Amino acid sequence: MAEGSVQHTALSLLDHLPVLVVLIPFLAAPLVVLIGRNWLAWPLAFMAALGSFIVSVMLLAKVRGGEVLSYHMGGWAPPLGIEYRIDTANAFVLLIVSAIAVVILPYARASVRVELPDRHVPLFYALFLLAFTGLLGVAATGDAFNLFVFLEISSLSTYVLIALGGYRDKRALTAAFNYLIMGTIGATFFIIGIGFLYMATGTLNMADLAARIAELPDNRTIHAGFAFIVVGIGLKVAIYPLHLWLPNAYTYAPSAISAFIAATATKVAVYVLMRFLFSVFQPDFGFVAETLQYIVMPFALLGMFAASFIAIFQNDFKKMLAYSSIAQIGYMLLGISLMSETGLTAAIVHLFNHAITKATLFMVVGAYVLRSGGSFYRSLEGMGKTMPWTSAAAIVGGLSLIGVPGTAGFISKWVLVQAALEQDMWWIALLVVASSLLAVIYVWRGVEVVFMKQPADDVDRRPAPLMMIIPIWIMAGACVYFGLATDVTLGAARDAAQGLMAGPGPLLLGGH
Amino acid sequence: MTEFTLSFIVGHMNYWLFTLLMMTGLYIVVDKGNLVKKIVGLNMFQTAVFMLYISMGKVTGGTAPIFPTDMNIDPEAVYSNPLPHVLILTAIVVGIATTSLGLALIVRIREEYHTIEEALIQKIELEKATREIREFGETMGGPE
Amino acid sequence: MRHHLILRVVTKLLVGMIMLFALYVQFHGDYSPGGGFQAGVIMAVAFILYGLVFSVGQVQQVLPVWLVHKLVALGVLIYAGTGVYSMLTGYAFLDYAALSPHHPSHGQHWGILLVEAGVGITVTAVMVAIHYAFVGRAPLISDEEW
Amino acid sequence: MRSLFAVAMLSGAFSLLSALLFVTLDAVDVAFTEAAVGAGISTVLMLGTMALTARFERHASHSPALPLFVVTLTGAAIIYGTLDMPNFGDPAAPVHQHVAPEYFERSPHEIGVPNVVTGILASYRGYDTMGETAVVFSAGVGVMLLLSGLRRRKRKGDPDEDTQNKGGKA
Repeated sequence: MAEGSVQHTALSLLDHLPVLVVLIPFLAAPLVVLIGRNWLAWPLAFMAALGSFIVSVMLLAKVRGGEVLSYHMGGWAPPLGIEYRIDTANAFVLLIVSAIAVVILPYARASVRVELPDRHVPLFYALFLLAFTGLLGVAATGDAFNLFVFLEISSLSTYVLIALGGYRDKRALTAAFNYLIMGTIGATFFIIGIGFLYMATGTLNMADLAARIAELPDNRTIHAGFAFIVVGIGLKVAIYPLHLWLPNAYTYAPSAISAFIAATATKVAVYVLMRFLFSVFQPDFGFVAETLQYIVMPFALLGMFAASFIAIFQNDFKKMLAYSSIAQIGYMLLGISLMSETGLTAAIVHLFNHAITKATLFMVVGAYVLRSGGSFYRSLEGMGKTMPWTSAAAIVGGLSLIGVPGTAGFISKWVLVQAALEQDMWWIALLVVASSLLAVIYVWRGVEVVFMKQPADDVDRRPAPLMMIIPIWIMAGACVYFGLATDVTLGAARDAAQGLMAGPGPLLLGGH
Repeated sequence: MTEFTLSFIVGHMNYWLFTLLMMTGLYIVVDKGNLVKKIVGLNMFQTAVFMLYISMGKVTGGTAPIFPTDMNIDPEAVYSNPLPHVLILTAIVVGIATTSLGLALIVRIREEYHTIEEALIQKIELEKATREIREFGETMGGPE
Repeated sequence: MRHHLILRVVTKLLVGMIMLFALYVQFHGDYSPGGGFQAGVIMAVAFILYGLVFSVGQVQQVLPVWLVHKLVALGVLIYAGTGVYSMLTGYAFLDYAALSPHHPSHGQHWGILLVEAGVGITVTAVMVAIHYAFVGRAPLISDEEW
Repeated sequence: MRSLFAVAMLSGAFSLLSALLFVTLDAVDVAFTEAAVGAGISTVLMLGTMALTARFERHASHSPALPLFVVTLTGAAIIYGTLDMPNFGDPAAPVHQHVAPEYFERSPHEIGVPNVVTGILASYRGYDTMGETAVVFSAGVGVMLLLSGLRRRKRKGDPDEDTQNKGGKA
């Protein structure tokens, strides 16, 4: 430890946890490129993801008691410098993202080997790590502009990762291009919004912003800034009418990438939306409440039904899952728009539950694609017989998607219904149940194809490789486990919701 | 409510002009079918946003935020706000990164589709989708 | 462009000047406008110009593709590595005071120099890599479209 | 404007003009970057893309109603937001009252670098700049991934053909 004449207390490793969670994969990405060896790329990426995961578990354990960690980049106290601010809400999101990455990487190893040429392997993992880093950085940061920078790290790498699906189907390229255009418009809207807030307040730190916005309730610049931030992030979230980039991007991306972004990217965007709605702006502001009530809620409901309907009529398993994702985002937004602690708890717990559910299902489809060459229902006929283990996981994931008791999906819907009933909005509770019935239909279609049909004669009858089945079953197991043992997820989600509802904390100048 | 005095209008004209420029860029992105033009529009949209940022940092009578080299700072000197400059430097870099990626994607799209017109690409994709539905569709009632 | 004698001579003269200017922008960024990013772009322009007028093959003798790939990563690592160093010495991430604990503002100087160097290396390498990637593609364009 | 060549040139000119505007707004660093990037690199890239794709725009025949609606709505929202903005150049604006003055006060003795922009960019907000480097890095890696390997070889049936179809025909 360096002892200087200038007073300075040395930080211990524990103090560095908030930045370490992002830094580990951040460092691993250039290392993978620098080393450039195919066989080393995967172990490095996996170790980095595992490191982040361990750190995020420690972080969550640390902040569960309601403590808020503040880490000052470069030693500069906010609002001058950039701050990482960890409370239960983002510790939980960090945990979701890193856990998904840890499980998906072994799966990716098996699927990338088949889907991509060998010479691309190191760069692929570098980009995967960058996308992962970006998502973690977005979740951890307490600075509005820094959020934009990390959002762009993850977006840019995600565009390329999706375009790599072009080796299987050229439509991945146009899907990536459309996502690039829409994502960049969204990001630009977001900086317009940040610019407006900055103009009205003179600061970029979220906690500082919140304190200053509270003093300016009727400022039209802030109102417009709010609108731009919501629309900009809404494009990333894929709120129903802004979802156009999503179906093709999920469908044509490489299998591991579909699973990863479906489980994490939109979830992190939902978190950002929550952070801005509740921590930067406060719901007791008239304009925030009105936006939630008259804009977000109707579109959430519309999305739940419209996207589910479209999902029913798909012929492609992956596209069906993509549309179902849009519908599920509707549930999260619905929870947010109820503006109550229970509603927010439902949204956060659904973040987690839907992430593991969709990760399971997309990994299952990826395993199917590996053997059948396509994700059309026709080419998946009879997979239940040739790939029994994988298909059993599909059943678990499907049940969780519907929200059958005993699975993770049930918990979030149950809390959501409770939240609606709390406010005597029984019609919303009914709509949630009704849209779950639509989920029954589209999941049943998939199950019917996989189990009720005979496999074609020329089909590859080998089961999926073990490297795929294990991650799939870890996720499927999680769907069941977290459907029965709810204290961890529900507890963390409730703490996170309480933290968010309590509004922004004071500016922490004394932290590290 | 705001009073539209002359000083208000003159003082806000810059924002409105940049808004006009921004919307021109956005219109090109949304309306034009040529992929290269979309990227150009995106650039224009972003550059106009940068102008908006930079213009909010300007102080009347101020100069560029660079101290004299000997660091003898004149306490009377007025400097423009450096923070928007810093943000926009970052944003420009992000912008060029996006542009280069978009152009690389266009090159790949052109190689696969032999066109960079959105309308033609959509036509090709529609044909492909129709072919697929003919081949893979109707799983439900199809022959076993 | 084998026959453009003037172009070739002028390029040979210019490339050195451009590189020199890039270095000036890189290391004078503390005092005047400029810094790692601008310097990186200018440095890359020197290589790109040489490649356009002569041939990519000739540039790649100086700056082979594999080296560019390594440099792309190296710059990021220099930047992040500076931060990691300050963490290891007990300071916050990217706290340049760690580079000179007894005189923090000297540390700041060193730190800024280091990270700007990292930015410069990555930007140069990325721009050159993008140029290589574009040039390495065989045009599929049909004649009637030109 | 059907000729994409002209479009690329004009967009370069646009960048150059905006760089001039940035100079008049005291943002010399930004002007430098915009000139190098907008008028330099991105024009070169655009020309490079055209060499590999097409030089002319084909046809455009669809109703501009929806784009116009979107654009008007967005523009209206921005104009609405500007109504409460301070006048251009107003020294009493919030942006000049909070945070920014502190940089001027503290940076001479904390950083000691004459260019305040560099000081903030590399130190106070150095983490953003690290992120920015990562963005450039990911764009570089992305372009390498997308455009690596000669396409020409593939035409004559090279080993890549296999990987191309490995995933099946979906």
